[in-house]
Amino acid sequence: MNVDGSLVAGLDVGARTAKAVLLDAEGRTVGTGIARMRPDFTGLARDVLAAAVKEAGASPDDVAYVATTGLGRYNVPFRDLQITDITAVAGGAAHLFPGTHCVLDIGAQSTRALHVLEGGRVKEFRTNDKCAAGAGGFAERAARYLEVKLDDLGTLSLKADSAQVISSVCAVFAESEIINLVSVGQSVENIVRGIHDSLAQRGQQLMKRVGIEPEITFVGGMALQAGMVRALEQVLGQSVNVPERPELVAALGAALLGRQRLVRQQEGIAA
Amino acid sequence: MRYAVGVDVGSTQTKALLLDESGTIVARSLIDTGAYLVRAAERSLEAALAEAGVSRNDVGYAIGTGYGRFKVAFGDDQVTEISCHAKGAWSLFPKTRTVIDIGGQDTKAIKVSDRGEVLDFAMNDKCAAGSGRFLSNSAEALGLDVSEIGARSLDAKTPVRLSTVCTIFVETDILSYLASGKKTEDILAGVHGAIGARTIALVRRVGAEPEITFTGGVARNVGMVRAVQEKLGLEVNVSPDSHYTGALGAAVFALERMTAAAQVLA
Amino acid sequence: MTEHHGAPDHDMTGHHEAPPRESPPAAARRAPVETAKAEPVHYQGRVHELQKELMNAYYAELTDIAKGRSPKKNAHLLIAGNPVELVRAFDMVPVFPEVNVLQIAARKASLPLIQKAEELGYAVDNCAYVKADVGLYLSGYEAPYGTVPKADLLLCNYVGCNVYLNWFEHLAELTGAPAVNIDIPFIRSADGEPSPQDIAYVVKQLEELIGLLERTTGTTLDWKKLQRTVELSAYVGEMWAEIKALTQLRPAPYDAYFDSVTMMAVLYCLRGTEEAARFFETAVADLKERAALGKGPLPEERFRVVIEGPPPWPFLRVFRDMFTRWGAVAVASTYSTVGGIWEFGFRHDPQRPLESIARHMLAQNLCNRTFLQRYDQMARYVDEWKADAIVIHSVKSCRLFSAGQGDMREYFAREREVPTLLIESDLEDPRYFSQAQLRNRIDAFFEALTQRRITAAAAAGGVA
Amino acid sequence: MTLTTFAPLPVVEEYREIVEDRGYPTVREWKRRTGRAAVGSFPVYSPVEITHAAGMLPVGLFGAGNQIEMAHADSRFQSFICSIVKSTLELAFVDKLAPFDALLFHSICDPARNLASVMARNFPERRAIYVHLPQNMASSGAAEYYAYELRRVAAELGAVSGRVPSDEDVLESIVAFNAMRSRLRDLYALRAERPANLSTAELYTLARMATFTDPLESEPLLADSLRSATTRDARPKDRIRVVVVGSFCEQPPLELIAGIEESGCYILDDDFLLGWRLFRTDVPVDGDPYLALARAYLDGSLHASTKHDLRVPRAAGLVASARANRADAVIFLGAKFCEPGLFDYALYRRALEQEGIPHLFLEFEEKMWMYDRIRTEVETFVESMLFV
Ligand SMILES: Nc1ncnc2c1ncn2[C@@H]1O[C@H](COP(=O)(O)OP(=O)(O)O)[C@@H](O)[C@H]1O
Ligand SMILES: Nc1ncnc2c1ncn2[C@@H]1O[C@H](COP(=O)(O)OP(=O)(O)O)[C@@H](O)[C@H]1O
Ligand code: SF4
Ligand code: SF4
Ligand code: SF4
Repeated sequence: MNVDGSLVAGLDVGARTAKAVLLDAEGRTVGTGIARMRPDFTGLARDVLAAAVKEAGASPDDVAYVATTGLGRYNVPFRDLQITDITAVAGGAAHLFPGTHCVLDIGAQSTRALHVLEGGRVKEFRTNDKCAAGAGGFAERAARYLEVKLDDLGTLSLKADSAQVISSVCAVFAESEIINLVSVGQSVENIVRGIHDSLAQRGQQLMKRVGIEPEITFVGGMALQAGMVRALEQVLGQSVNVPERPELVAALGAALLGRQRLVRQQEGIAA
Repeated sequence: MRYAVGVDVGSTQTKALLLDESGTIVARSLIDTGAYLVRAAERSLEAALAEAGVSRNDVGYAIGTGYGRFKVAFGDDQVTEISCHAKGAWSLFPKTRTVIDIGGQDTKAIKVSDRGEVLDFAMNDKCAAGSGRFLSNSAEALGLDVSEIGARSLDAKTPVRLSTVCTIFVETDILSYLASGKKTEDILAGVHGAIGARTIALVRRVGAEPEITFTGGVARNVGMVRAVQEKLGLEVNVSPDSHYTGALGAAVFALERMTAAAQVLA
Repeated sequence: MTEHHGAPDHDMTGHHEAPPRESPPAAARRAPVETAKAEPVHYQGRVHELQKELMNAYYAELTDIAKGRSPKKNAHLLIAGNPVELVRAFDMVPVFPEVNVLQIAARKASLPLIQKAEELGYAVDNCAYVKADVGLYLSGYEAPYGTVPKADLLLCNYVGCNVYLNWFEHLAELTGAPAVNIDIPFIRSADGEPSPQDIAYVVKQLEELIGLLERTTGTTLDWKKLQRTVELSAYVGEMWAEIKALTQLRPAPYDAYFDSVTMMAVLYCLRGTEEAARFFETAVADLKERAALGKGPLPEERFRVVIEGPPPWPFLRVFRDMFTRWGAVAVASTYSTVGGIWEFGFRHDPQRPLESIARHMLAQNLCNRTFLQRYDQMARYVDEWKADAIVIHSVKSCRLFSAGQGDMREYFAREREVPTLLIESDLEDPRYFSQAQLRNRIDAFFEALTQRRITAAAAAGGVA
Repeated sequence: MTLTTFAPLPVVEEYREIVEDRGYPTVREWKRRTGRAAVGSFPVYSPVEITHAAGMLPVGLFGAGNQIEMAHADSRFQSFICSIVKSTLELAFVDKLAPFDALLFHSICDPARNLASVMARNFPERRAIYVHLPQNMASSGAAEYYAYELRRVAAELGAVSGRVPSDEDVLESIVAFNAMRSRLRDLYALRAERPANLSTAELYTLARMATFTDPLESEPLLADSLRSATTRDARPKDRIRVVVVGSFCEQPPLELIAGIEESGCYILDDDFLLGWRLFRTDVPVDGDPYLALARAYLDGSLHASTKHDLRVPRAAGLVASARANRADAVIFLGAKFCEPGLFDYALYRRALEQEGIPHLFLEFEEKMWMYDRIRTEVETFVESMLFV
């Protein structure tokens, strides 16, 4: 493998987890890392980076450039560049699916809709910055209530026969609604379907605010759930792109932008 | 011996409590409510009966309370937790005139008469901000258990101020604080302070007449107790049974009905 | 062990379980369930049928106009203190966006419209009436009950509610229809009366409005016709006041919150017409007959309450049931005075039509009066209608009604010692209705009232 | 990151802390010095000339910022009511409004109107005066009526100060405010012209100073700052040029304003503290002063979200400002739960889309302490315009 000191790392120090993506000189992903959040952001960033380096079979010295994103982007002292996660997500999504015009990103605590131009430039975006249910954390808790594993959540809703409506705007009360549904004897499948539908509708509402235009790329940890993807496609009435590792798109975007910078720097030096 | 039962199916936890004919507490149980309310009620009753070694046939009267009160299938009647907390607090501390109850989704301030009746009450509005869930979400964001955060918050030197009491967005706030290098205990003190302030605003609506009794699951949290006392400038009663106050109140109502019925029959 | 409560509810908040029992501890037996099993007899008389007929005809006319089958011009205007008499005098048909959207909400169809508006950039926190109306416009004004015509004139009667101004400003931009604001100075005098300058200013604007209506319709005002519409308003006002006085009786013959709504639709949409006059003649007769028979809306009137705030239209039935279960009847409501306050003596004056319309707009409706004047109005209800308690239904959409209701609660509960309950939801947006929460608060409130009544009765009866 | 690379403005330095001090130290000092009374004016616009003419100091009441914890007002106004309404009431509960002998409220929105009532009930000792601002700009009766309303307010204020102003008093106050406003207009023009010379955080501090200072005293301070800022030798940075709109009533914390600039924006126009500079030109000082003020409000004032002039759409005004200032974008910075502001956003959005002007929607609360979320959004926005 070509690891001659020209690897670029993208670190997404996010809400629930921190993620790393390592790119080689050709821009291929050679390593990834993921770890649960903890108060010590710097150490955490080091750990996920180390994991990615290890997976790539490289040594830390081979990392030439580190670009950070996410809430803790300023907390990584060894970074070369920091960008916001919205810019990063747009860059990552547009790289994976060059026809992307719209991105929906549902993470643990935030839902974001982006309208992007060619090349991944953000035209407009909206986040669920207030009173709102509708991010992955809600699905996680619901899984706990319903006593199903997070990994199973994604496929359960595909088996639903009658979707239930969850309409509350507050996640706390949405949970009461779920309990309500359980108590009237609704099946877990139908309830999970209701959760996915409600998240999809919220996502759609947000997307409408930035203008829906295909292709649509769905990223963030919630895109791991097949039922969620289907619910989204149904409310949108069109198919969406889903990356293989949707939760890593922000880290990837950061790495790509980092790589661009690095190349520019090197060209600058060469010139 | 016949027993009176109170079951409080709360939004977070389900509590059951058994009183004997003399009004002595003979058993309590506490389980997570989850989504299956009928089962939660059933299991908490079973647990309490087992602890007391009492058979189901010896239950004379059972009252359900809490959000899931209509799911207490074996209950003879239902009473709202507002009446039950008032009654329970009054039976623990007969001089109680004001009750502060902080549960999972609701915070309540209740004004009670010298007979334990509700005279007035105020609850948080539609928004769940500032309830027990806020505390448990905060604990989760910090990777701690909800039972440890109270004590931890007492170590704070320079408490932070939170910019939200929204149960959902507090997590982001906490992470921002962590990102800016704030200490866990200072953040926790901020969390407790924020809830304390909201609680006091609620108490003011009914008037903070002593004695004040603090009930509900959050009363187990020493940090909250301190935050409330400091903000009120008054001592508050906290019973080791605070978490069971609603169930106790329900059981007291049950006992009253049971003995009244016995008199009628006699 | 005791018997179980039958089959599980169909809802955790369930309205199928046995209703609450007034089982005083001292008389505790396994209380028989018979009293409460009986179906609540909501008032469903001739008034309901006649109302339906009239409203159908009204919307049929609107649809005709919208579809170009009628040459009549229309004006959109708002409920609170409006100059509908002038509009009618020109043979124009008034369109009331509030009535349109509340009917959609009552049919549980408001959410998609609200969301449509939110897509345009309206905030979650904006008044949902406006959003639903904007959404309705964007859907081609096709409503389940008919088609709403696009406005020939947007006549914004700025009576208290500042959102009115935004609303019509937005409609003007969206639809391109001509718009005018009638600026009604808020009542800010200590005695609650308008000043001569206030009246002169409004009359001046009404005169200007006449000019505008003449241009819009291409006709000149027939002063006699205006006097007749004003006279009809006065006549209807008289009967409405009579109807309102009936709930002072015990039991109240109808519910002054839930049942009033039926009559308000006619009062607002058809005021100033002969049909409205006939309708109210029937209503007075009908309700008086019920009153004479001692009939109320419930089998037993256990609590008399004053309700403040608009109803949650998407869940009206469920909401009403929460009170019915406790035998609570509204004997007065502030909501029924949004369009005008007639119960304290105001009548339009056909001899001075413009001045009396101005007075109505300025001071004789709930919205243009101060919050403290509303307290006084409610206090009068409590005293003169002999209410046991106040229920404040705080709606998120409507800050005109709700901003500061915490203080209102404080005033009544603490200073006047009237048991007061404050609950929250919304009048149009179903997302803000949390059934379990509302139910819990309402139950607790009446539970406490019941408990205190028992104690008081025991004290009075002298426990032997 | 520092705001400027050159010497700070002395007036800004002096007032930086004071603008956020809810002890109102300078107001107390003025009262001691002059032995006269002070009147608090709730936003957006207040007829300050009348207060001044009645011998009192008009002071802008902009809530409590992030300075106090809500303990009483939360129970009077619900969670969906904007912060300034609650915090202003809270200030009264914790006796911070003691320096004010009367309060003025205006017909700007429903919560502010109801606040006037709640304030009056809870604090009857401090007269609360409600001013009706006309909304039918086209009526031939509006000017006369509003002049009457101003005379009514003058009489009420006169009852507080013990001196009902004469027409000459009002004219004199108009002259004083004309001069002060004219300096503010100059400062705004300077910033629009050379934003590197005067940061918005500085301008804001100066304008805020003017909201609690006698215009006779603030005018020279503003003039002084204008001179110093004009002579600064500043190199423009690589930033996007924006117009900020939406904060016409509740005010964002100063750190937030600075944060928006630091995230890469030059703010060229805004509607902060709008009421104190509402008039586009000097109010004429011949003839009936009340009528002159009324006409200035009806026909010669800036766009405000609480003024509904069907003759000239606000959105068109915003577009015009963006064009005139050669702005790259518009940032809508609205107060959470502020109904008039949120309504306007929908109108603005429509107009900006039509005009192809990029825009960003942000919500703030005066009581906020952390700006991470907002800064991230601004940074992203800037990145989207500068990057790639
Ligand atoms: N293995 C999985 N199966 C299903 N859902 C998952 C899985 N992993 C994560 N999720 C969902 O994705 C969310 C986390 O998304 P992510 O984009 O990683 O969040 P953030 O970047 O905000 O930390 C979780 O809350 C959960 O709902
Ligand atoms: N051991 C404990 N220490 C501190 N706090 C606790 C403990 N157990 C529960 N709590 C708090 O109590 C809350 C639940 O209170 P509870 O009165 O049972 O609510 P509900 O009746 O709504 O279920 C939890 O959200 C948590 O914050
Ligand atoms: S309603 Fe729920 S999501 Fe909204 S602010 Fe309150 S706690 Fe947060
Ligand atoms: S704020 Fe209230 S009065 Fe105004 S339009 Fe909305 S619902 Fe009607
Ligand atoms: S911030 Fe908005 S809603 Fe609040 S008082 Fe000001 S104008 Fe009214």
